[in-house]
Amino acid sequence: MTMSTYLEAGRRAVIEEMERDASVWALGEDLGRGGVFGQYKGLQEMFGTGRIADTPISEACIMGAAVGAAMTGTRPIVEMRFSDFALCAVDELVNQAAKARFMFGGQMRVPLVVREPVGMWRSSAAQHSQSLESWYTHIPGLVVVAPSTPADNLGLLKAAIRCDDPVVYMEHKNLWGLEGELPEGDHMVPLGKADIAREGRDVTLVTWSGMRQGCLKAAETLASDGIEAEVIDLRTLWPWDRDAVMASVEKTGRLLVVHEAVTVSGFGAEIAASVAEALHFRLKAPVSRLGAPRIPVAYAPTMEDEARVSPARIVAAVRKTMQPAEVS
Amino acid sequence: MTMSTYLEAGRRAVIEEMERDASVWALGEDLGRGGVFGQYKGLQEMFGTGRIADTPISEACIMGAAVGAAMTGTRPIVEMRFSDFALCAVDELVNQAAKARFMFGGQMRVPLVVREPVGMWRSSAAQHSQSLESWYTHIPGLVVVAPSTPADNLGLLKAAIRCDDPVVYMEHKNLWGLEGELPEGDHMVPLGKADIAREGRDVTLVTWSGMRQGCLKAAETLASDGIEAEVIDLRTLWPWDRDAVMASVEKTGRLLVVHEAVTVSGFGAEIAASVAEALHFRLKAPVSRLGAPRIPVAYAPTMEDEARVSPARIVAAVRKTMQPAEVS
Amino acid sequence: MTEGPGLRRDNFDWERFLELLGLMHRIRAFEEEAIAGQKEGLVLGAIHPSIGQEAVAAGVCGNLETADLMLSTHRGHGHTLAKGADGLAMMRELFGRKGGTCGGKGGSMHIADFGVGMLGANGVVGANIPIATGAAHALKLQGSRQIVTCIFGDGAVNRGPFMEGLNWARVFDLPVLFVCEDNNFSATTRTREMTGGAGAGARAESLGIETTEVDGNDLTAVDAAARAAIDAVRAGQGPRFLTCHTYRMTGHTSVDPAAYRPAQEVEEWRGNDPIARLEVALRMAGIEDAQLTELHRSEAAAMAEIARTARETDWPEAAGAFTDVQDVGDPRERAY
Amino acid sequence: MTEGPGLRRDNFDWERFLELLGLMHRIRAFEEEAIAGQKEGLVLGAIHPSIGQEAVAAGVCGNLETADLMLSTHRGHGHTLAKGADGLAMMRELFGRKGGTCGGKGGSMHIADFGVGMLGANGVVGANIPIATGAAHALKLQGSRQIVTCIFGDGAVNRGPFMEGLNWARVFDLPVLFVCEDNNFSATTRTREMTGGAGAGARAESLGIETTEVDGNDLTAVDAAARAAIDAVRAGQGPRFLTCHTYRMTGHTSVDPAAYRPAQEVEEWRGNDPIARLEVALRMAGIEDAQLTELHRSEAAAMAEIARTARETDWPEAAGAFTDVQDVGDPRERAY
Ligand SMILES: Cc1ncc(C[n+]2csc(CCOP(=O)(O)OP(=O)(O)O)c2C)c(N)n1
Ligand SMILES: Cc1ncc(C[n+]2csc(CCOP(=O)(O)OP(=O)(O)O)c2C)c(N)n1
Ligand SMILES: [Mg+2]
Ligand SMILES: [Mg+2]
Repeated sequence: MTMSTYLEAGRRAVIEEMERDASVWALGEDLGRGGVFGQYKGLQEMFGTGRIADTPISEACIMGAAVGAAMTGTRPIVEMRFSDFALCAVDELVNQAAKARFMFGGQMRVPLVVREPVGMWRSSAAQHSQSLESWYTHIPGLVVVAPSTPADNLGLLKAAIRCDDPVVYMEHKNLWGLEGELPEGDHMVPLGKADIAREGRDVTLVTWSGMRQGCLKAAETLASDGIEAEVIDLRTLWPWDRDAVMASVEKTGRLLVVHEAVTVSGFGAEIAASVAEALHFRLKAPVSRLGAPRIPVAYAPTMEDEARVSPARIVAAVRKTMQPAEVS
Repeated sequence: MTMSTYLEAGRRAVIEEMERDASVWALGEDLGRGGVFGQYKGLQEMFGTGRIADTPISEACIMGAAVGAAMTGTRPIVEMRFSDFALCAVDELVNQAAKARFMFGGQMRVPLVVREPVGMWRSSAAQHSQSLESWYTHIPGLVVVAPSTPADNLGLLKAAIRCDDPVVYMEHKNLWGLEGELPEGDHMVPLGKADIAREGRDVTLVTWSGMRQGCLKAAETLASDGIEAEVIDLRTLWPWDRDAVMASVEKTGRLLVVHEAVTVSGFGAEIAASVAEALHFRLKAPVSRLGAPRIPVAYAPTMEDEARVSPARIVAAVRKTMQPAEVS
Repeated sequence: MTEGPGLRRDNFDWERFLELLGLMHRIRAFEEEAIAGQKEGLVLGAIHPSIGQEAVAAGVCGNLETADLMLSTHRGHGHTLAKGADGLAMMRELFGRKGGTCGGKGGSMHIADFGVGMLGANGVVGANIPIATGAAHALKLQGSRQIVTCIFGDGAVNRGPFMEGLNWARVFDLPVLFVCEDNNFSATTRTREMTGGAGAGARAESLGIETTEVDGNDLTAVDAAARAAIDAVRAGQGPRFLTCHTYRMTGHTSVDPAAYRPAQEVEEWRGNDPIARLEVALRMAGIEDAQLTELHRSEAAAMAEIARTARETDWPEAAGAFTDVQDVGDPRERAY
Repeated sequence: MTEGPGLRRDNFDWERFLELLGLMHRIRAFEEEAIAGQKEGLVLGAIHPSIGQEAVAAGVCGNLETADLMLSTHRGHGHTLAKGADGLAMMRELFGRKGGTCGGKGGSMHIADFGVGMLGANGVVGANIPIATGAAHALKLQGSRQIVTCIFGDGAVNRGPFMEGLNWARVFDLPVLFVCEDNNFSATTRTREMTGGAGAGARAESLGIETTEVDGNDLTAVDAAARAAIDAVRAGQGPRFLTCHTYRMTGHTSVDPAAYRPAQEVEEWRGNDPIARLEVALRMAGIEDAQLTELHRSEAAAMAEIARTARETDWPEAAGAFTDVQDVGDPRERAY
C-alpha cells in the first residue's frame, strides 16, 4: 500500500497499461505539458510524442480519430479536458464509436477510453461544471465509469483501458487532490461491480463520483442519530450493479439516490425507477432522489451553492425518507 | 375543421407564424426544395430565400448561427433533418443556446425552435432512428416538445415558435403521413399540458410521439378484456404535466410509461421515479416502463423489430401490471 | 466533355483498363439491380446510387492494395465493390438478409467489409474524415506501409470535421489520401451555392496539403492521378488530396426525381458517361466491339444472378439484434 | 520588433491615440487588479489575462460603434472594456458580486454586456464564431447598418466551427469582421505545431474572404487595418478577416507559470510592449512625458478604486440561481 492522490492514481493506471500493452496511446490537447490537470505529467518523456500525442483544439477530430485508430488495432485514451468540451464530439462518440461494432455486424471493436473530467469545481460556471453521465448510460454500446477513490481510479481506469468496448470514463475534478491508499501490483477493479462504502441497515444511499464523500459524511451525522445508512458507490454506471443495489434495498427497505447531476432525467431516475419496479412491495418508504435542481451552474458561490448537493442536504433527504410511512 | 396530415399541419404552423411575425425565419439544408420530408414545400416561394434559408451542410453552424440570430432579435426555426444529425451541434445547443440567458444574467433570450425529426422509420438503421428526448429534458434551459397528432403539431409548433426559450421540437418521422382534423383559426396548444387521449379507470399509460397510436391500439385490445386504460399523451416532455399524470395514477393506481426510446435512462425513468416518489402508497402495482432494449437499431426487419415497441408488447406489459399484487 | 481521353496508344495498358471497365460495369449493374430491388420492396432502406460516378470508384480503388484501408459515404456501393467486397454479400446486406456484409445490421448506408480494408460507409456526412485520419494515425504508429483512402462528397467539405481531419492529417503527416467526389450536388442543393471560395481543393491547399483535380468521368485520368497521389502517400510524403469532378445520373436517392436539375445539364452529362468514354478509348486502342459487349453482358448477368440469390436468402435471426452491442453489460436486460 | 511604428507626424491623430492609450492602460490596470484580486481569493474562477495584447482590443474595438456587436473569448476582458463595458460591473462580475455584468452568474469567462453590443465571452474555444455569424445573419435580414466583430485566438482556427462559420459568412455575404488574435499559443501548446498550412489567414482566403495581417502590438497599425476592414464590412462588402500577431505576457491563466516558453522569447516580446510602443510614438508626436505618466497614473488609480468598490459589494442573493433559466417550466421544482 502506498498513499496517492486520485490524480496520481489515474496517472499510474495509464503508465502501467502503456507499459503492458504497446497498442495503448493517449491523445488530447496539451498532453505534452502534462494535460490541463497534470494527469499526464512526465508521460511524454517516458513514452515519446507518438504515444502521448498533443493534438490541435479539434475535439470532433480527437474523438473521430480515436474511433478510426481503435478500429485499426490500437487502444486510444482520449482526453477531453472537461466533459463539457466532449459536447463538441458527440456525433463521433454516439453515432460512430458506440454503434460501429453493431452497425458493421461485429467485424471489429472500438476499444477506446474517453476521459471526461466532470463536475463542479470552485466557480467554474455553466460551461465547465456539467455532469452528463446519464446521457451516456442511455446510449447502447457505451460503458460508463465514474470512480470516486484513488484506488478505484487506478483499478477502474486499467479495466477501462483493457475493455474492448468504448468506455466513457468520468473523473471528478474536485477529487484530483483526494488522497487514499493504493494497492501494490496489478490492481484491477472489475467493471460493473459496486463498492459497499459503508454498511447500514436503515436506508440505502446509492451514489458515485464526487458524492461518495458527501454520502459518507452524511452517514456519520445520521449515525449519531441512530440511523444507519448503507452507502453504495456504484463506480460503474453502465452496466450498474443491480444485484448489489437490490440486495441492499431488500435489507433496508429505503432508497435515496444521490448524485451531483441535475435530478430531472439524471441517472438517479433509472435507479429509482428500477428499484420501484422490482421492490415496490418491499419498500418501507417511497424511493427518493437527490440531485441538482434543473438550473445551470452559476459562478457566484451564493448561487452556485443552490446547485450543490451538500452533506446537510443528504441528511435532510434521508430524514425525510425515514419519516413514518403515510397511511395508504 | 379540415383534414390534414401531421406533415402539412407543421407546414401550416410555420406559415401562420411567419405571416404573423416578420422576425420568424427558418434555416436548414435543402429547405428551398421543401426540406427532406417536404415540410417546407413552397415556403421559399412564399417568403423568399432570406426567410427560408438554404444552408451548407454545417449542423454546428446552423445551430450556432441560430443562437446568434436569436440573440439579435430574430426567431429562427432550425431544421436538423434527422435528430441524429443534431448530434453534430450539441455544444451549440447545450453549452450555448440553453445556457446563454442564464449565464449572461438574463440580458437576452434565445428564442429558437430546433426541429428534430425522430424515431424509427422503415429500415433506417442505427444512425437515422434515434429518439434522444431524455437527453434534452436533462438540460436546464431547454423546453422539449414531442407532438403526436396533426392538430397538436399545428398548435404546439406555433406555441414553440412564440416561446422565448429554446425549444427542442421532435416530430416523429413515422407520423408525417398521419391524417387528422385541424381546427380553423389560430389554433394554439399550450406548452406543458398533456392530452388525455383516452379515459380509463384501471391503468394509466403515459406516452408521447409515435407511441400514442400504439397505446390507443393496445387500449382497444385491453378493453375487450375489460381492462380500461387511460392514455395520457404528454405532448410536452419538459415541462411535463405532473398534475395530469398524478391525478390519473391516483385514480387508477397503476402506471406504465411507454416510449420508443431506449428504456435505460429514457424519459420514462423520470416519470416512473416521480410517480413512485409521490404516490408510492397509492399504487396497486409497481410503476413500470416499456421502451426499447439498450441496443442500436438494426437494418433488417427481423432484428429491427426487437427494438420496436408494438401494441402487442404494450398489451403484454399492461397485463403484467394488472396481475394480482405480490404479497409483501 | 464528350471527347475521348486523348490516349497515347503505345503506353495504354489496355488489359488493366479492360479490367477496370469490367469493374465499372459491375458497379453499375449492382446499382441497377439494387434500384430494381427497391422498386420491388426488396431493398428496405434508402439507397444513394452512384450511377455516372463509377470512374471515381474504379480509378481510385483500382490503385489500392487489399491491405490498404478505405472509408466511404452513404453513396458507397461503387467504392466498396472496387475495394474488393463481395457483390453477393453486399446485395444481401441491402436486402437485409443473412450473409450480408454486416449480417443485415447496417444496410446500404453502413456497408463495411473489414476483410478487404473497407472500413465503412457512413450515414453522417463527413464523419468518415476524422475516422479515416485516425486509421492513418494508427497505421503510422504501427509503422505500417498500408495507406488509408477517404472518399467523401462535395457537400462534406462544408462540415467542420473536414477541416479538423485534414489539418490533423497534415500536422501528423499521415498516410491518407482524401478524395472529394464532386458531383456538384449535396442532396437537392447545388453545392457551389453553399460553398465559399474556390472549393474543396483550395481548402486542402490552405491546410498545407498538395492537391490534384481531375475529370472524374475519365477513368484513365482518375487512374493516373490516383496512382500518383497514392504513390506519394505510400512513400511517406504525408496526406494528399484529389478532387474528381463528376455527376450523379440519378437523384440523391433512388426515389428522388431530381427535378431541381436542368434537363439540359443532365443530358450533357449523360453524353459524358464514364463507361461509354472508356469504351471509346478502348476501341481506339483496338479492342473489338464484341469483346466490350460481352464484358458488359457478363457482368450484368452475374449481377442478376447475385440479385436472384440474394432475394432467396433467409432473414437473419431476430436474436442477432442483441449480439455485438458490447462486451460489458447485458443488452437483453430490457428486452421484451 | 522594438521599432516605433514609423509615423508620419502630420496625419497622426494624437488625440485619438491618447484616448486609445488610456484605454490600453485601463485594460492592463483591470487585469492587474484582477490578478491581484485572484491572489487574495476575490476572483473565484480562472482568469485568462490579455496583458501584452491590449493593442488588439483597443485597435479593433476602438473602431466600432456602440450599436455594433462584438463577441469575444475566454481571454476577453480587454475586448469587453474596449467595447464600452463598465469596468466596475466587470470587476464585480469577476468577484461574483451584485451588479456584475451578468449579475455574478457568468464570471470572467462569460462576461457580456448587451447594452454596449458585447454579446459574450465564451468558455468554449471557437464557439463564438458561428454565433457571431448568426448575429450578422440577423442584422442582414433586418437591413441594419450595424456590423459584428468576432474575436478569437489562433487555437480556435483548428476547430471545425471556425471553417463552418467563415464559409457561412461568405455564402450569405454577412457583415462580420473576424479577428484572429494570434498570440502564438493555445494554452500550453505552440499553435503553429498543431496547425497545417500557413494558418488562419490562408484558411480564410481559401474560403473566399479577404484578409489582412498586422503587427498586433502596434496600436496604430491595428487601428488602421481594423478601420479599413470595418469600413468595407459596413459598406456591404461581406465578411473580412484580420490577423493580429501578438503575445501574451502572462501564462494561459493567471496561475500558469508558462515554463514552456523560452525566457528569451518572452524577453523579446517584453521589449515589444504595445503600451510602451504607443508611448514612444506619442512622444515622437510631441506629447510630453508628464502627460503620458499622468494618463497611466489616473487609469491605474481609477481601477484601484473600482477594485475597492467591487470587493465591498454584496454577494448576489442565492435565489438568483433560479431566475433567467427559462420561461416555461419551474426551475425550483427540484430545488432543496
Ligand atoms: C451531418 C449530416 N447532415 C446531413 C445529412 C443528410 N444528407 C445525406 S447525404 C447529403 C448530401 C451530401 O452531399 P455530398 O457530400 O456532396 O455527397 P453526395 O450525396 O453528393 O454523394 C445530406 C445533406 C447527413 N447524412 N449528415
Ligand atoms: C472546445 C474547447 N476545447 C478546449 C478548451 C480549453 N481551452 C481553453 S483556452 C484554450 C486555448 C485557446 O487558444 P487560443 O484560441 O489561441 O486562445 P488564447 O487562449 O491564446 O487567447 C483551450 C485549449 C475549450 N475551452 N474549449
Ligand atoms: Mg455531392
Ligand atoms: Mg492563442
